[in-house]
Amino acid sequence: MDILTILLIILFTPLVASLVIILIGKERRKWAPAIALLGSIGILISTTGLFLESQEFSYQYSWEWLSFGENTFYLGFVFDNIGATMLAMVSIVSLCITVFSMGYMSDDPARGRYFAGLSFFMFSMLGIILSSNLIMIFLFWELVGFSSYLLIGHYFDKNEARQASQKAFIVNRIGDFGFLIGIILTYWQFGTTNLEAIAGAVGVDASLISHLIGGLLICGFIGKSAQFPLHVWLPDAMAGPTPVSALIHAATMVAAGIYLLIRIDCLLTLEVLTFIAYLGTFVAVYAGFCAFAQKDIKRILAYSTLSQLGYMAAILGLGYSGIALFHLITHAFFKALLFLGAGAVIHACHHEQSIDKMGGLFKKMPITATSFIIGTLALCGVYGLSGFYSKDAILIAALDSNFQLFLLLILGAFLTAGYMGRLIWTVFLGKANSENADHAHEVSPIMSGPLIVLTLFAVLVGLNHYWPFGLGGIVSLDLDHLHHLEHYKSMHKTVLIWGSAAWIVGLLGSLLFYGRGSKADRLQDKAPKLYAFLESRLWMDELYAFYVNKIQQRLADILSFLDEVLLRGFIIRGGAGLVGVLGVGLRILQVGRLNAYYLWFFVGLILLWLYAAS
Amino acid sequence: MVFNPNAVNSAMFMIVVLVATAGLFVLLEAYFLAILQVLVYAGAVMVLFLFIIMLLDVDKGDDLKLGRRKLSLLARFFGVCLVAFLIFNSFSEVNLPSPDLGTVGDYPGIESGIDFSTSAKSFGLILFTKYMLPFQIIGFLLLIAMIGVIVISKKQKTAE
Amino acid sequence: MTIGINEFIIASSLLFLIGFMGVLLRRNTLIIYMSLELMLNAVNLALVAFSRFNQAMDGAIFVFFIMTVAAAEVAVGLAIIVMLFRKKQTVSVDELNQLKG
Amino acid sequence: MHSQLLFSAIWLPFIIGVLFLILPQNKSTSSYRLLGITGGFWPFVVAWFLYSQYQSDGLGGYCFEFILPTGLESLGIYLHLGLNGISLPLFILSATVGAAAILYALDSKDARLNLYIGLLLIMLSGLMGTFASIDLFFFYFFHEFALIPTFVMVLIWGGLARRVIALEMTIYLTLGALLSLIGLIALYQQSGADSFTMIALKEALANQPLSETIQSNIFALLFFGLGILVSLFPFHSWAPKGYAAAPTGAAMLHAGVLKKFGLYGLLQIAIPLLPSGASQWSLWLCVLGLCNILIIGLVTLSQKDLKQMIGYSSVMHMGYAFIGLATFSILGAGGVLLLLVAHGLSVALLFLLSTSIYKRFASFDMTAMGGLGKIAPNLSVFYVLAIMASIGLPGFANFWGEFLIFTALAENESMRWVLYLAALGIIISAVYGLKSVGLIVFGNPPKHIQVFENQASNDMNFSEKTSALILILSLLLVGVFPKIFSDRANEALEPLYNSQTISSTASTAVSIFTSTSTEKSVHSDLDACEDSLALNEGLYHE
Amino acid sequence: MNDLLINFLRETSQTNHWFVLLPEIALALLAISMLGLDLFKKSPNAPSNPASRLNTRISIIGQIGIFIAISCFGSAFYEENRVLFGGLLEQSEKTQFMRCFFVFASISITLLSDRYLGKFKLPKAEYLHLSLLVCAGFMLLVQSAHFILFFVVLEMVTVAFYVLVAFQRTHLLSLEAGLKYLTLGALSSTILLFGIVLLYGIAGNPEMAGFVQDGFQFKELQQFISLHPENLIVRLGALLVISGICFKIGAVPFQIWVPDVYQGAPTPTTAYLATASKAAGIFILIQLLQGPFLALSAFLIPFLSVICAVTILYGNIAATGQTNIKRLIGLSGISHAGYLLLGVIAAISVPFAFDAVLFYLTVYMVSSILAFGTITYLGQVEESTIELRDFNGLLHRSPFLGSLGLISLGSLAGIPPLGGFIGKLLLFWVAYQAGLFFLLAVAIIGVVISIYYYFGWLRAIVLRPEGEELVEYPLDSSPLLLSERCFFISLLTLVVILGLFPGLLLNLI
Repeated sequence: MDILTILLIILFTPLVASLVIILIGKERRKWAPAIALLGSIGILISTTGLFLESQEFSYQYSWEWLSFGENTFYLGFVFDNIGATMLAMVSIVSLCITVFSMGYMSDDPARGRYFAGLSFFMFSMLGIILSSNLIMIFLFWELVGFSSYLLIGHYFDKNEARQASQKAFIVNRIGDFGFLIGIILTYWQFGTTNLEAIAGAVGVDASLISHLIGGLLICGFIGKSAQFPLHVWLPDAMAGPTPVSALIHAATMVAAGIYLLIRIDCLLTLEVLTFIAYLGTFVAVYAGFCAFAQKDIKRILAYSTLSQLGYMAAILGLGYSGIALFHLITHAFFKALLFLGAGAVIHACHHEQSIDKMGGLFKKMPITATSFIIGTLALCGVYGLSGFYSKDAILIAALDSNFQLFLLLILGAFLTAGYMGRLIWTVFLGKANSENADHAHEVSPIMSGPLIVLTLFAVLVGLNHYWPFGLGGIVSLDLDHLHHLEHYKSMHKTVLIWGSAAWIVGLLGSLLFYGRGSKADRLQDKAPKLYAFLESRLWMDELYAFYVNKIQQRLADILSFLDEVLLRGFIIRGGAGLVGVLGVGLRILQVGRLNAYYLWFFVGLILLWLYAAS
Repeated sequence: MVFNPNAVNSAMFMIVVLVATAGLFVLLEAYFLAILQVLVYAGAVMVLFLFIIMLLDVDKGDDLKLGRRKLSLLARFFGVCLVAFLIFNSFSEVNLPSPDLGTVGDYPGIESGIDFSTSAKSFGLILFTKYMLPFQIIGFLLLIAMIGVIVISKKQKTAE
Repeated sequence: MTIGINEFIIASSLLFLIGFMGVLLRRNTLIIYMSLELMLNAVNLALVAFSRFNQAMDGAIFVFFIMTVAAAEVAVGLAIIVMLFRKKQTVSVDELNQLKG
Repeated sequence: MHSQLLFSAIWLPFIIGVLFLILPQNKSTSSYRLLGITGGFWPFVVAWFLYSQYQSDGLGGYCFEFILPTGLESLGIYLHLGLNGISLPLFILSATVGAAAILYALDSKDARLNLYIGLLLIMLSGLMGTFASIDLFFFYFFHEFALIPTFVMVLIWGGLARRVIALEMTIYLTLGALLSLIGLIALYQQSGADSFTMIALKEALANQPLSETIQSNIFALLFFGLGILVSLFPFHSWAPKGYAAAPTGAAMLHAGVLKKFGLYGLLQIAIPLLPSGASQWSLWLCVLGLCNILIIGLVTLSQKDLKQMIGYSSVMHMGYAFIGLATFSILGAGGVLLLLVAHGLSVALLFLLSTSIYKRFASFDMTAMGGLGKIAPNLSVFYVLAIMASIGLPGFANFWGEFLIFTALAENESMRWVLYLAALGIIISAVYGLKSVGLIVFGNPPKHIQVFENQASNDMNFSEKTSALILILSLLLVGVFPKIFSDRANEALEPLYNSQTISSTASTAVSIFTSTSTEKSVHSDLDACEDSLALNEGLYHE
Repeated sequence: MNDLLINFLRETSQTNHWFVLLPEIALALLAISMLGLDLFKKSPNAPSNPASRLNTRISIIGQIGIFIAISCFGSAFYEENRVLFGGLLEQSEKTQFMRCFFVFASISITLLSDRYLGKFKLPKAEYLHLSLLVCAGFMLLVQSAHFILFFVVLEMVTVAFYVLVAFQRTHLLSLEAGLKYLTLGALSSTILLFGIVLLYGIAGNPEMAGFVQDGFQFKELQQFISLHPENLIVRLGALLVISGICFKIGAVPFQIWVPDVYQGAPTPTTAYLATASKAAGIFILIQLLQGPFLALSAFLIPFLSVICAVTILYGNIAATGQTNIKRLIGLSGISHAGYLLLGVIAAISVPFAFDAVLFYLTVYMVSSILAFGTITYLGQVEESTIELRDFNGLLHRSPFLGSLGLISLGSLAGIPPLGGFIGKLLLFWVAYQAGLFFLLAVAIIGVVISIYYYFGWLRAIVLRPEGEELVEYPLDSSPLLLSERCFFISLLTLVVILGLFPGLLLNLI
């Protein structure tokens, strides 16, 4: 088989799975998980096949999709190093999540819809990964948004699901607004949206890129990767089923933003890159603080995702897109692991999500707890685990380029360990704080299996030199670049010390501060104002709510009122009324008395005469 | 005639006007028309009017109602004055070229077709030649008037 | 002063105007009708004068027709007025305002 | 033969429609059904068959020409039918929407169903005629012909306030139609072509372009006349109310297809034939189009009534078409064409679904709905998809329309501000679209709604499903493979929009490839780049 | 000398080709035979039996015969470019068309009147007699080329109309309408007459350059006026003549009688007034403007334009609030007169406009007769007070009448594919050709306003009455006869066919 066929198979397998699930009808919906699983396995197999087939990872194919006049738009595949790396990650993570979902959603009556959505999501995500040009990326970009909308809104009877799904889609659209304009401007600037061609053009003449285009294009990233100020949707998106959260927040959707940045790296000017770096750093710290004031286990993880995305953005802004990809991959695995672990916990606790109501779960569900803790350690960057490698690289690069950013990122690392420690200690240690938690027991193998697999990856994936099939070329490139920096050794030491200090201090500090399996939040008790401040998350949500309800809705209502009153009421009705009044007036003229009629004649004659005489 | 509140008096004045007009016709040497005027208008038509006025007994009504509608009346009066002024103005400005009175022939001259003449004979000739068609139509017009009068004022029949 | 065509026409116009005023001002249908006849008469006068001064017969012939027409009109009109009077016991136009609006 | 088929797509529905009006009412047998389906689907079949036979080598780019004198030859008027790349998609659109509407209506169990279907069929025949006409007179005539049943249907089956609304609608549409009629007459008169066919007009105007003032005046007539018909901003108020009042079929056919008359007229006639007139009005096109998008978009946001919301949203989307036309480029025109087709399908689908939703909730008030997902899952899916299509989700045809229009806007440096504002529309439409989905599909059913245990009895029945499927599949078809229309449209648009006048008036600032000399080197390098890319394209790398 | 006189008489009478007037003469004979038939009735004083349709039948058959004769063998009664009756008559293809038009209208009126007169037990013979004479009068009117003939015929028609309007003499409204029409009509005739006299006087004045012998003759007048277009008397005379005609067609400011008279008059008379009378007025107006007053067009066009604009607006605006059906028709008729004036003005410069006007007139006539037919058959006892609400749900009560109403109103409102649409289209077209942009705009506003009331009427017909309006008005007890049905169906078809194939009629004109 040639590569194109395999790529097509990879792309369309999940779509076919999704369609099959929809079409088999209600009665046979129980087959839905199996079909989705088949789809995922199919992706994995064909991906592997693809890797076996093509070692060099450079492939392009384009179709002319639409053409008007001299303007032709192409859609096409690109299969290169970055894409291959992403593809490998996505296929593995999504398989794990699909398997996990089979357990997690086993008692959900609407699992047909769920699995169809999941498969469709994978289709969209794979589409982004394989796109060779911006238009096709945008196509699938939007589809990703749509499928996440479906999945977040899975429990559609719940109000929060409605709000969250809506918010996610709309906030993403705001980002896409800029993205779309950026793509269009790119098209006119370069005459094509093919990324390779653009990169070539920029290589020839760097003056082609501009702040405007770069700035607009990163809007897409800001929306999809939930960067400030469009981050508001991500924590709310936890209203969806937990595996979805894993899929969206760990592996795919948010990663798509970073992936996009990596792809359009060449289009970004230095200023834009710096902006991204600062933005990412800010988010890394900001989200870390926010996570302290969350009680929902998934929301804590969501803020942690935000924070980690901030890291990726920061490093990308500093010019190391390979390291960003590296962190993306490692993060994908351990964050998927964490989310699935959280899912297992939630599932075990009968959909209890507040960490205050858990506690003492380590004994009840050891496998889950262990894997979860490993995941946490990986996140914190404990030496030897995957997170360490990527975070280490990020910090070194930051130290090398920008000391302020480095300090902030270290602060972020402290915070990460702090809130993750809080999470672990509260959930797994101590005693059960609620009946639901009390009755919890270990999840079935179908759910713990993926956890174990992901744990393995979370531990091992950091060793990028051992990635099979020669994946991660760009990662190695950037890492090598880093290793050959002038003061690499000393920097490495500094980072190592600070990094280790961060996770040790964070974990221990939180253990000391929060205690084991505590019922109430200590911070809330001791410093309610601080907690409230953190909980407010800089009032971003309130700001959005205010904008939506007060400004936007008011404006809409006012316009609607004006439309109704001024246009319809005043002009139209007014016009009709005027005619009506005139009509009545003319009827009054028709008095019925002959003398008045003679007067008409008379007046008419006088006018005639005047006209004739003039 | 116009301002007299009494209908009978109005009609009487009307007859005077008509006869006076007939006099003007005579001055214009249109003797036949003058006689017709007196006979048809002053005689038949006005008698009919008087007859109806008497029949309907409506001669008493003071229908001018000057008191009540003084203002509108005044306005109309000024309107009429305006028109009168306009007429004078326009006609005096234009000053219709006033030709001399030509001769009036006795009867249609055979050589030159129908010459100008006011004699009854020439009327007859022209009516029965050139104006034969309108003449016939006038007959129908009278028929229509007759039928109309009959239809309108026929005694009401009781419905079966 | 010689009496030219202008004088006749002005006289005729005035007669026409007086007739019009009668139509305009009077309330009695019969008198209105008489005023209309007066206007026709004014036209006749003008026609005769024109005919005489223009040395053309047609005007005089027209007078003949107009008279006939006027007579026919009067007949029909009076018939209607009489019928109306029978119905309403009045000939004032003020009362004739059933049709309006 | 093919031209006869084309003609039959007009007269067959008409005759069947008249039959429905004449035949005894209040009966509904299977033979009636069959008859209705024949009438409804015949144009559909014909349209697609003609699509497959289409070859654009006919005279003046028209195919399947059909000429029938109707006694107005002395005025240069013939019943002249034919299709080109621009009218073909719209022809197919009207056939598709018509088929769906009639299928849906056949099962609606409405009172006086036969009358309803008869009127729908007559309307359909008018629609087919509108887009198949080459003769401008008949183009207009068929449009009016299709309008009448609309009024009647609004009158008979309209909602509560039908009297006022039907009146308002009638007045607006008459005004618009008259203005555009005068515009067409003016065009005919000034061109001196002595013929009403587009072909002859085009030739005449190409040989002898009109002076700028005349062009501007005629264009203004056509612009505002047709604009009123398409619910251009200050003249839009009839549309939402009218659609809210109209019965499903009428709303589908009118909002979906008939309304496109105006834009089609601007696209096919006004702008190509009056280029300098159009360029003088381009600012107005843009500003009013933006008002449609932004103001009406926000107004849509505050609607509570489902049908009104759909109506307003359709008004809003027309704004894209106007600004797309304002670009005067082949790209913009193509985008408008695709948008017309896409919007026609999606808005028809939305109206269809709204009625189905109404049947479930007995109300159009969205705040009184909720939990449709529980009551009727299939319907919910359709509704969500329809909303997604209308807000321009890729994969549905609407996306391509909007995308191309946006792209065309950016071609010209001086037009980019329009792009920035217009693109805000994609956010606004997402907001109201999702809001309605949130209100209708999400949540729990209101208490007073009786939900049967057996979901099948709540959910869509066969004909509901089929007609919705027809529409959604068409949307997907065009959305995934826009080429099926774009290539033919391109062929037809090329001669219209590539003429010297348009390009010279429209593009004052041209993209970097052709204008600035300083970037010549870049240009050639880029070319080289593209060349190598082109080599790559289509080559398989093993 | 006697011989000479006889010769002279022969010469002057040479042009009296009575044969070309055969249709008119036949109509007159038919009219007289109507009266004659009454003689043979057993008791002439007995109220005419409603069931007796002998008069009607004979009248219709006779008229159809004449119609066929004119339309098929028209050339026999047609001598173009010949001096007829010493210049009193002139024939053209247009007048031939108008003769058919009037006979057609008269046939329709006869049919309508049969039902109406039967309903109110009015004498049929006299009515038919008068209406036939009126028809003959109209036919002569359009052919007349001489002011004397013109005036005499006009008066004949007008006097007959006085009678026809007041025909329902037991009814106050009819009489009142008759009186109003009578006095106002007489007034307008006088004005018209004065205008004629002024023209005659100035044209024949020997002191004027190029004076003419017969100032009544259109052709001679035209010659004279072309020499003196600036003369005040000429202008005044022309204005007065035109205003006299404006009265007939109901143009502002002489429109005031229209609603009252339309309302009070018997319905067939109203129909006659609305169709034939208006048509005759418009036709004469065009002929005058293209003939004698051609040289004055620069002076008259602004005047007529103002009249046209005001008429359109007045008619439409006044009709919006109107609920009485007959008044509504009257007011809308005013606006139609306005549209027609548009064509009349255009006809001065665009030859095709004449055809357009005639087409419009024909369509208007057919549609109006359909509308009046609906009113007649609606079965109200009192037709003068039929209100809009009486039409509520007519389509459901009687589909036949309902569709009559729908089609006729649709055509009047100018809805395609009906004939009225084509009529308006052609008018607008010629107006555009003539460059009357301002009037065109006014006409469009007028059409839009007209939608208000036409739509209200259509709505009433279509909508099923609801709630309080649920008052079922009984339909006429006696059902429609087959012949009546056939007649109306053929009219309906005509309206539709004229819309679809307008060329059929346009080729005839």
